[in-house]
Formats: sequence, C-alpha cells, structure tokens
Amino acid sequence: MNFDFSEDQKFLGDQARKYLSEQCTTAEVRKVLNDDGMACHESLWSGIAEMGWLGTAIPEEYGGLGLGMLELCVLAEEIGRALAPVPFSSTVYMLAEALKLGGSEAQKQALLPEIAAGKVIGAYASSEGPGAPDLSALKTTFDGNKLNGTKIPVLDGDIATHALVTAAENGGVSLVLVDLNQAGVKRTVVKTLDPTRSHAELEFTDVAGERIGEAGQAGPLIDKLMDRAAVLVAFEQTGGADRAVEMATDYAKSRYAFGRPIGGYQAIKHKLADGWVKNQVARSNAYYGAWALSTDADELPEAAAAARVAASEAFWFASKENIQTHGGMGFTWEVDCHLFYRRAKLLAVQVGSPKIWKEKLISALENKAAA
Amino acid sequence: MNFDFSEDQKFLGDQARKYLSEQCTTAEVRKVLNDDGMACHESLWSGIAEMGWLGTAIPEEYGGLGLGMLELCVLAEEIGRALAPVPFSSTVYMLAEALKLGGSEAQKQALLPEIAAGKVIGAYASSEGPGAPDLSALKTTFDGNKLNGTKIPVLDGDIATHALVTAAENGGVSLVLVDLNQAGVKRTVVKTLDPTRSHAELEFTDVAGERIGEAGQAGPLIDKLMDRAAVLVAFEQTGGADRAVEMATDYAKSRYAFGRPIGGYQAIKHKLADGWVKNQVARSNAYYGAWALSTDADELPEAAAAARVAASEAFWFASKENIQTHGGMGFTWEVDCHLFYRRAKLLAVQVGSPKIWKEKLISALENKAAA
Amino acid sequence: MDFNDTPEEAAFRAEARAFLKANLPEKKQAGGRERGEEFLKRAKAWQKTKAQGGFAQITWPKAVGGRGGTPMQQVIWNQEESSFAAPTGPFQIGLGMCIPTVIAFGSDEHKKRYVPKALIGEEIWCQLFSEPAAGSDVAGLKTRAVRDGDDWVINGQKVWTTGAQFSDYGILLTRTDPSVPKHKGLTMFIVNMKDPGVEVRPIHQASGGREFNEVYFTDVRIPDSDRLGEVGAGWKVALVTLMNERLAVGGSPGPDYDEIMKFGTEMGLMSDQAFREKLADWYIQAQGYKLTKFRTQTALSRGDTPGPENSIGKILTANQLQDICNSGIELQDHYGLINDEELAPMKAIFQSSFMWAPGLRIAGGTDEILKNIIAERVLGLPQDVRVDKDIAFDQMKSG
Amino acid sequence: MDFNDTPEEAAFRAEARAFLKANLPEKKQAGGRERGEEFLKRAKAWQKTKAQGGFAQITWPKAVGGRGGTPMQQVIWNQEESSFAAPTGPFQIGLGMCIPTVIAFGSDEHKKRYVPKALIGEEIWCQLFSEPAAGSDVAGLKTRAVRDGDDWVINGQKVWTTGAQFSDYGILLTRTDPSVPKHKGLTMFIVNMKDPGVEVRPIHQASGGREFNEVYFTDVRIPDSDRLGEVGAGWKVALVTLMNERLAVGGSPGPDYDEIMKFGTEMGLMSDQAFREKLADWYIQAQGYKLTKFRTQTALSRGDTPGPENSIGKILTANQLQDICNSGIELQDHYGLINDEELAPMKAIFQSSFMWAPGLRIAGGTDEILKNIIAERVLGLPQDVRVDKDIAFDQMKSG
Repeated sequence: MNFDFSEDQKFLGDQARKYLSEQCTTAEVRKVLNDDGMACHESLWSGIAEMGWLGTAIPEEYGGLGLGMLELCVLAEEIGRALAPVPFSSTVYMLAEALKLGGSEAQKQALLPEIAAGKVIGAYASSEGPGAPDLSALKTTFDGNKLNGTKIPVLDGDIATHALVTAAENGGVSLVLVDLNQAGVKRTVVKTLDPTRSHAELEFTDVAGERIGEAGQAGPLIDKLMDRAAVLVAFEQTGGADRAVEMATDYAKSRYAFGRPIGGYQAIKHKLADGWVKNQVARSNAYYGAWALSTDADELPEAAAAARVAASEAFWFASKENIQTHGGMGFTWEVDCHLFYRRAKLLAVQVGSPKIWKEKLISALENKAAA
Repeated sequence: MNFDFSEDQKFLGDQARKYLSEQCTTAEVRKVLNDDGMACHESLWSGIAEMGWLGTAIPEEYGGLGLGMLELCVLAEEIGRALAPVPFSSTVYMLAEALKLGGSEAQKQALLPEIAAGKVIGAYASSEGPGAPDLSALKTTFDGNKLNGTKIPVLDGDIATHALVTAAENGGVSLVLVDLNQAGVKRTVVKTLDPTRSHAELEFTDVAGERIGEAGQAGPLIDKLMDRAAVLVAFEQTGGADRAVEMATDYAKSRYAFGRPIGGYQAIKHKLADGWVKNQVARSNAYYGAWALSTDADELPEAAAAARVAASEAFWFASKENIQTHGGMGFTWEVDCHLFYRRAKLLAVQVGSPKIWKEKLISALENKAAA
Repeated sequence: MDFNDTPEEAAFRAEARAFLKANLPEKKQAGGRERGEEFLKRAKAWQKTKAQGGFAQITWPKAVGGRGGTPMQQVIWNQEESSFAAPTGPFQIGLGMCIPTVIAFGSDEHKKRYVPKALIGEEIWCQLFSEPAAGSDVAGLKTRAVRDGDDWVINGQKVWTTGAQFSDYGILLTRTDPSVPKHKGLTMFIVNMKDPGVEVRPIHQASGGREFNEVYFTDVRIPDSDRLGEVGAGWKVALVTLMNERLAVGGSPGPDYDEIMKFGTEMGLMSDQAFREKLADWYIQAQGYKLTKFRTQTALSRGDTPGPENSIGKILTANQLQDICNSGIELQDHYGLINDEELAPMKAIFQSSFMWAPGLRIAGGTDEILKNIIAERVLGLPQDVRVDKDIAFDQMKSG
Repeated sequence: MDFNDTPEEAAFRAEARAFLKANLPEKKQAGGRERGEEFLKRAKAWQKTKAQGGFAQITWPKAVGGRGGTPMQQVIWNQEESSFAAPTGPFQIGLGMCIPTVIAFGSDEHKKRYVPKALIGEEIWCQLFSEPAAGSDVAGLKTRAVRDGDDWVINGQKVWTTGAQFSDYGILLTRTDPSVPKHKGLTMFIVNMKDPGVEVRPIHQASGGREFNEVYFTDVRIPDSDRLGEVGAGWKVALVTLMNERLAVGGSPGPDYDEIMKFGTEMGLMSDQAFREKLADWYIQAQGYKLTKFRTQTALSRGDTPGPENSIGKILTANQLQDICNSGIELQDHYGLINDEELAPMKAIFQSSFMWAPGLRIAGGTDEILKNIIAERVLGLPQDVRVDKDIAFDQMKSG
C-alpha cells in the first residue's frame, strides 16, 4: 500500500506552489476582484498555459503532457491554494475531461491541442435557475442542430470560447458542445459572491452545436464527468482550506490581546485544531478520490462524493473561522480573509452543492450494498 | 406582558426544591438504581402524595388542589432536577391529564381522587417495538370490551395500577383505560438505560378495558395529551439540564490541573457557557409551552414541540459534557454524572424522540402558514 | 404568565400608537439600511418630534429630559415604533451609550450643554474606544492624551466607529499614563468631532460596504474641562458605556427561520425531511432568542438591572444568521452564488447577509469574548490568566 | 498511489496468513469483550505461539526478540490477525507501552530479565501513571517514593489501570522530590504487582462494568535496582511511554456508519432525507479516520516517526461513536431505551456503546488535551499559561 502521491508528483506540486506564490499573490488576485472589466487574470493564464498545466492529463497525441489524473489533482490543490483567478476548472476539469470521456475523435483532435495550448477556454453551462438543474426536465433544448435556451450562472461564461451545454433532446439529456463566438449567443455578466471568478448568463437562440455522446443519453456521461470534476474541485478546496487555517494560525501567533498572543487562548487554539482536523478529513477523502479517479475504480462515485462534501465543509469552516480569528481586521477589505470566504462558497456550489453530493454518496453506498 | 411565573408559583417551586433536596438526594435515587427489586422510591412517592403534588392540577371537586398547569410545570422542573425515581409523569401528565381531557364524568370521579391521594399509579402504553408507534396501524386491538396485544416498553408498567393503552379499533385508534390488576395482564420487567425509572413489557390477553374518548377516534385526544405532556417533560428536562451544568461548573471550580482550576481554561469555560446558553433556549421555549398549556392557546402544538426539542438537546448536551468535565471521575459509578446521562436519554424518548417532535413542529408551522 | 398588557401598559401603548400614527408613515416593507443627508435630516426631525412628545428616552428621569417611565414602557414604545418607518439609527449610540455616560460622569455644565441637544436630535454622538491593536482587549488602546496647560493633546487612531461621519461629538477613551498597568492609565474625554485634527475615513469592509469609520486624531486639543471622570479613571467610565452597549447588541439584521421557510416553500423543499429538521432547529433558536428577551424584559419591568446574561443574544443570532445564509445559498445550488437583488431569490437577502454575518460575529464582542463573559460573570468561573495584570503598559508585549 | 501490496509485502502477508490459519480459528462474529481466567490462558498461549513464529513485535530489533521487520509489515500483520479470533488484548499495554520503556531506559539486566518473558506472554505488564487528582495533568501525581537504604518505599494510589488485576509487573511513576517543580521531582520504577502492599481494586464504572482498576500502594518496597532512568528524570521516561500510547489510541469499539446504515435499512429509514444526510456525514468521518491512518502508515513505511498528528484518531472516533449511539437509540424511539441484548435491535450495540462512549472521550487523553496537543505541537501555537511552572510541587495549589 502507498496512500500518498509519488515523489515526482510532489515535486510537480512544489514547483506549482512556488510558481503561483510568485505569479499569483493575493495582490494579483485582487486585480480581478477590484476591476469589473477584468474577468480573469490573463497573464497568469498565459503563464499557466506555458507551464503546460492545461495539458497535464491530455494524452501526448493530442498535444498534452500525457501525465495522469494524480498530477492534475496535485495542480488543482495549488490552484485552489492560490485562489488563482483563471478558468482552469472550466477548461480542464470540464471541457477537456468531457472530450476525453465522450468526445469523438474529430472533436478531440480539434479541441484538445487547443486547450493544451491555452487557446480555448471552456465553460460548463447547466444551471437554469435556483436549485440543482433537473437533467430530465431542462428548459434548454437541442434538436440535433440548433440549441435554444438560457443558462445562468455559467462560470467563465463571459470569457469562454466553448461551452458544454446540457439540453433536453428526445425526452432525455444531451451534452452539447457550442462555439460561443457565433451569432445567437448572448452573454451577460452576472454579479456573484466571488468576483475573482467571472460568471455570465448565456442565452442561446438557434445556435449551432454538436453533441458529445449520444442524443438524449448523456446522463451517465454527465454523472461521470461530475464525479471526476468533484475530486478535482475537492483538491482546490483542500488547498484553500489549508491556507486559510495557516493564515489564521499565523495571525493568532502574532496578534496580542491581554498581553499574550491570541493563539495561546484555548478558544482560538481549539478552533484552529478543529480546522486542522477537518482539513485532514478532507485531504484523506480527497486522496481516496484521487486514487479512484486515477484508477477509474468502481468506488469513484462514493469516493468523489465523500471528497466533495468533506472538502466543502472544511473550506467553509476554515474560511469563516479565519475571519473570526482575525477579529475586526478580518472584516476589512484590505485583509485577505474575505477572498477565501468568497472562494469557499464558489467552490461549494460550482459542481453541485454538498447537499446534492450527500445524496449521491448515499445512493452510491446503497447501490454497493445492493450489489 | 409578564413572561415569568408568579411569586406564588415560584414559592411552590422553592418549597418543592427544598423538600426534594432533603428527601430525594442522589443517595436516595441510587437506592432504586442499585436495587433491581426496587421499581420506584415508595416513601418518596408517599411523601409527594402527602404534599398534594399529585393533585396539583386536579380540580377540587375531584379531590385535587385545583391549581393550574403552571403550578404543575414548576413542580415538573423540580422533579426533573432531583431525578426523582417516582411514577410522577406516568400518573400525573398521562393518566390524570387524559382523564381531564377526555374522561367521562364517571371515570373522573372514580380515578382522579385516587390519583390525588396517591393510591393509583398510571402508565402510558403505546410503544410496540423499535420506532415511533404508528397509531393508524397498531397491533394491539380493542373490540369495545376486550384488549389484546403487547406493549413494550411501558414506563412504570410494572408498578402501575392503571394503564392507558393505545389500540386499534374500527380502523382507527382508541385510548383504552385498563385496570392492570386483573387476569390476562402479564408484566415483565425490562432492563433499560435508566434503571432509576422502571419499565415493563405488558401483555394483554382478553383484558377488560374502557375507552377514554370515542371508539377509533382518539387520535386528536392523544395528540393533545402528548402536546401537554411534552411541555411538562420539557420542564423536567430543563431542571435536569440546569443541575448538570451547575454540577459541572462546581466541579470545574474545585478541580485543579496544571496549578489552576480547570474552569479557568477556555475549553471548559466555553463548554459550560454553551451549556448555559442551551439551557436558556430550553427554558425560554419551555416557558412559552407553559403559557400555551395554561391558556390552551392555539399555539400549543408548535410551542410544545419547540419546548420538547430544545429541552432534549439541552439535557443531552449538559449531561454528556458534565461527564466530560469531570474527566475520569465522571466515568465512575460513584460520581453522579451518569445518573443525569441516563435520565437525559429516558426523557428524550419517553414521549417520542426529538426527531418526531421536530416533524410535529414543522407540520404545526405549516398548518399555521396555510391558515 | 401572560402576554397581555396591564391596564396601565395598554393605556401607554394606545397613547404611543396614537402619537406614532399622527407623526409617522406606517412601514411598508423591511428595506435596506438607509443612509445619506436626506435620511439624516428626517431622522433629526423625528427625534425632535419624539422628544417634544415625551417619548425620547422613556426611562430617563424627567430632570434630564426623559419621561421618568418604566422599562416596560420603553419596551412597548420600541415595539410600536418598530412597526412604523421611524428613522432612529443615528441616535442609538449617542442616546444609548454616550449620553448615559455623560450623565453619569459629566459635570453639571456638561449635562446642561450636551444632554438636551442630543435628546432633541440636534447633535449626534459616537463612541471612540476600539483601535486597530485594541479590539477584544479594549483597554490595550494606544491613543495618547498628553497634558499641555489647560488642554490635552490627542494623537492616535480609532477604528470601527459607527456614525463618525455625521457625528458632532464623541466620547473618546485615551491613554494618559503608559507607565502604569493598562487599565490604570486611561482617561475619558468628550471630543468635538468637527475640531481641527479630527479626520474621519470610511472603512472598506470585507462585505464591500463602507458603513464604519476610522478616526484619526492629529494634535487635537481638548480642554481639561471636557474630561469625563478622573484622570486615570477612564476604564471605570468606559465600563458604564460598555454595560449599556450590552443592552443594545443582539438581534439579527438578516434572514431568520421564517424567511428561509418561505424560501424553502417556494423552492418545493418542504417535502425534504433534512430541510424540515434544520428548519425546526432554526425556529427553536429564533424563539429561544425572542423569548429570552421577553424574560429579560419581564425582569427589567420588576426593577432588575440588566446583567451579563444579555450577552446571550448575539451568540444566538450571529451564528444562526451565518448558518441560515449559507444554507439559503447552497439550497439554490450554483445559482446561489448570484449576488444581485434583481436576479437572486428574495432580493438576494441570503447573499447580502452572508457577507455581513462574519462582521456580526465580531462586532460588539466576539463569540469568544461573550462566552468568557457568560462563563466568568454568570457561572462564576475563574478569569483567564492575565499575564499583563500588573505590568506597566509600555513594558507590555504586544506582538 | 495504490492499495496493492508490493511483491515483498504480498509475500509477507501470505506468510502471516498461513501462520495464522495454522494456529487460530477464524473470527465468527464481533463478540463482546472477553474476560476471565480461561481467556487469559488462551491469550498467553497465543502470544507464545506468535513469538515463537517470529510475529510478536515485528518492528523490534532481533536483538530484543523482535523480527526486525518494517512498520508496514506490522500493519499487514495487524490487518491479518484482526480477521482471526486472536486474543491479543492483555498484551497491548505491556508490549506497546511498558516494555519499549524498559528497553529505552532499563539496564541490561532489566532487558534480559523482563523483555523475553513479556514477549512470549509469560508475564503481563500494566502502566501506573494516572491518579485520582492527576488525570490530564499526569505530572501532578502524588504517589510518594521515599528512599530507605537500597530500597524505595512507595505509598499512594493509582487509578484507571487497565489489566492490573492480571498483571505481573508494572511501570510506576512516583514523586521522589516534592520540593521541586512538579515535572522535576518524578522517578520511574518497575514494580512487581504481586509484592505485598500492592492492592488492586476494580473500579465500578458509570457504564456498570468493572474493567479498570485502582491500585493502592502501602509501604511497598522496590529495590533501587528496579529504577528506570535517573532519580528525578521520571517525566522524561514517561514521555516515551506516552508517545507510544498515542500510537495505540483511536479506533472505535462500537457501531460506526455501516452498523447504523444497516439498522436504518432494517427500520425503513432510508427514505428519510434527514437520516441519509446524517449517514453521509458519518461515512465521511469514518473514512476520514480510516484513510488518515493509511496516510500515517504510508509515512511510517517510509521511516517517518509517528508524531502528535496521531491524536486525530480519537478526536474523530470518540465523538462520532457517542453521536451514532445517541441517534441509534433515538431512532428506536421509546423502545431505544431498552438495554437488553435479547430485545434491542442489533444486540443492543447502540445502547451498550452509549454507556461506553463517554469513557472513550476521556481515556488516553480527553478531547480537550488532544486538541491542545494538535494546536501546540502540530500548529505551533503557544502553550497554555502554566502558573505552576516554577513552583515547588508542595507549594502548588491543588483545589
């Protein structure tokens, strides 16, 4: 048994952390936060493309590095830790992985090399309003050629070149690949709790698209895509949660009250210990998800769901108690606490809320018990 | 507005506390705990009868004191605080109140004076196995004359003279009053988590009984009886919870570790503060329940449910953290912590678990919103 | 135990309601926080009307302009006033905290000069205690006051000052002697907020808003006659202010169980047992808060003084607010991230309060400080070890 | 990242399994805790077989009777042994905690005399540290050892001693000098549990059982040659024992998510969304514990030494056990109170563990102490203020 990443994978993570700690300081993240016209950090995005991260898990024949999903997990953790304001998840976890899972040879050849080169930005467009989208009753429709409907919110929808759109077709659901640079696509930027990652409403009027997978039968493909994305997002959350606990810990060591560092009071000590414990639970579940993801194990559904829920809980706790530990300072715009609080919420809902994933987890366990 | 008990009611409570602190020390409670042959504390029971508490809320024309439900709430708190090992709730909250709510004049005349005099002990027999009994599908049956079936567990079932038994009749539920001193009644003592209050299995074979209320239509009567009992039990729980927090607080002041009282460490301080806060939430909700009970207000269902759930949560937290605060000492038989831990669990399930009451609460709020 | 007014209370309530009806429009809907010049003007006008009608500061003695009424009358007034669109915000700190301190420690001249104008809303007050390095540990403040002839010269910085931007006066806690232990070297002053050297800057909060302020003092001169209490007795004076603050904290300016129940009903969540059980928990907490306040009011009406028990309010409400907002957002799934009144359900009430909630857990005493207060002052548990107890302020470690 | 054995590990596993199969019956069902003479005899026999087969204490050097194997081999052995009905309980404390301390601090004579007999199960050891007034604060112990010629005379009382009733020897932490600060006046001894003056009394626990003991020492004489480590260096010796204890804590001797899921399925609760969501939380915690152990084992297999991180195990499992038992009972409603294996669902597993769980939150370090360990030793936060730091033990307040 070896329940850890390899030395090479850890080295990749260390390099990524070093790179991001220089190129993606919170000052850089704040540029996107403060500038409504800035939907993502373009030079960071270019840098990430140059580092080859976008093609990490894309096979070499499609222009990628041909590494595995474990390497992608390692990078996801660093992306999350750095609060990187780039469309990495939309492009890599969603678009590239969907193509790898269900794309035709032509689709792969057309897009995967472009993704690896940083020329294509993806978006996953499923939500149509408050509540988890019901894939069996979507209002957006596809008729084999034309897509019609409205998706809101779409993460990175205002800067993506291509979107994966869930749509009703033949009484089922199809996953439709759409080039967003065409007439009939209307994009409207949407204001969210985390302005460091842009969101848009996308309206489609008779827009051309092509399916990934079969007409009206994309359900299992979407489930698998979401399971895989859940693990990767869990690594982003784990990275963010770790850093929030570290940030709170550092502050608690240096901030004095009543003549002592506040980190010497048990109320703060135990709060931070609780955060650390939650982060370990998240990390261990994420590792299991990574194993299931990388080996395409039958356990992926429950492993992904557990990773997702544990990581959402950990980042939520860490980010809110980081503010609390900072006291009044933590509630100012200038101190970075709120960046984590905002991102924690984004990541908790971006591929479905923890509530949805708890249900998926129990369903998976029931299926297993029945098998 | 006057959201408190009156001076007279408080005086009654003070007198009861004084009496019980002398007559119902934990040494007395332990007599029942340690002696399997002792189902309740008989001399305490006689004393309570002599004090007139059993007839507190029984009208004078039936031999009671003719006081109100608020006075009974005050006494319930003291009974709970003292962990009194007597069939007070079964006799007073269940049997006497059922007779008051739905008994015929003959039934009231026959039993209420006997209850007030301490000559009759009641029991409420509804559970038939694991899980909340489904009143629409009881296995115990009544045909207008004869009762058949098995109830388990029945609190005070081994010492009661009379039981209220829920039974199926005409496709509905009836509430049947049974004299337990007759052939066809088999009692078997059942071992439970709280040996200071005895439980039995009751088997009925062609046993004579008479209804309280209409045949097959006792549902609303039972609901109301339970709502009223829930408030009274909530007062018992609040009393127990308060004493558990006090006990932990006292210990934390006197127990030293690392040269200081353990109550000086924030982990303990904040735990006890949390307990105190939960107890206030429980007390305030219990008071509201008392008001609704005493005025027979429309708000009784939600007030009773909220009181019940809050008090169950408070006593659970207080009793388990009382052990924790005592450390190893708290886990010994000789220290009283476990008496509270046991009683907390009994009271949490005796008139239906908190889960059932949460559902009742929300249903009541929905009904109110729909009205 | 009843929720009805006594005949006297009912008479007072009728009188209050009639007065309110005659002078204020009824509240249409719970709106956002109002701000701006126009609002301030309305607020001042209403305070004047209220004072002239004898309804400002009902429990204060008549001698200082109050009504000499009972605490229950104040409660009744507050209940009635809250159902009208009454612009009261700008006066809460001044009349609730500052002026009671002036009354307790000020000279006759102070009382004559400041109390009436505050009462009729002509002058607004703010409280200047917190500093960047002195939050929970208020007495660790560094703003210096140095004696210079008949004046004191003030230099330093205060923070989280509500209403500083429109205040005329403030009560200012300063350090006059750094060579003694921290609580012993403090002195309280009345400061004119319009004096040269006083600069108010809004704080950009994590929530994006700018409701609070920093206040900088640069060589501000305060005459010794505007001192409150003895030199070095500032902490004793501040405790009176803070005790009055405790009465003010609590209450949840955001969605509670009824809002999320309404939302859940709209979203078709009422068939979800998990949602129902959470709803039950929230209801019980909300009732716990509301009903505990009724118990406190009952005690006040009997003449009890408000004690440290009142810390319970904010502990109960701030965490619940954060939890409800978080759930309200997550139940909307990805859509819940949208923070736009036009798009998000219920005018984005969950999203906007989500960004406020962390501040509420800190303002007016953090969760941790409030639990300490309950543990020490209600339960009688030992104080935390105070390593700075007998150490001169300027010898103290401060990170 | 994989869950497969390396070829070497697979070979060792096969060897272990073959040995176990040849020597032990397979486990039928998780039973209660076995006790009594008969069990002890079987346990001793199995330990002997195991030692002779080279499987006792796999990571110990061959020189002291171990196998000189890897930590991963020990993990594999434990996994395999746990699927057989192996009676290992009585040796865990001796071989896991006491003998490693003897090896680290004992003389050559000690090692020759005690280690082999412990290893082959002939002699059982217990650990005598905790006292009624010294629980979390172990170093606050009062049991006195007074020098008398070549002997030390022991008087005092220990508590919560597992296995004292059937132990042959114990390691005993005593106070030899009360005039110095508490950590500095301690000395460790080997004590013969059969010596006159040693009296073992079972503790009647809150759960009703009597598994732990008090041990009274009345004028017990221990030769100075049975001292472990220097006089006054007992705390240093004890830390080695306690570090080994940390490896042993954790693990939940009671129902976990799978038992309550099975129960919920039988009870028809799987359609209840509230139950489903709680189940998800329990599963995630249980996985968190199990998988974190895998991570630790992976680190151990690389030669890392176990650190304070291991405190996480008991924090995760003890509270979850209490929560699951409570839920398991409440889901049975009133019937859940029945604590009778014949009547209650799943042989009353929820009820019996309900009474155990509070003890698990205390034994081997309370929740509070473990969180302090994580905060101080993992996160590097400051220690609690130690008011007793430089105070002579006999001058210390102790309530």
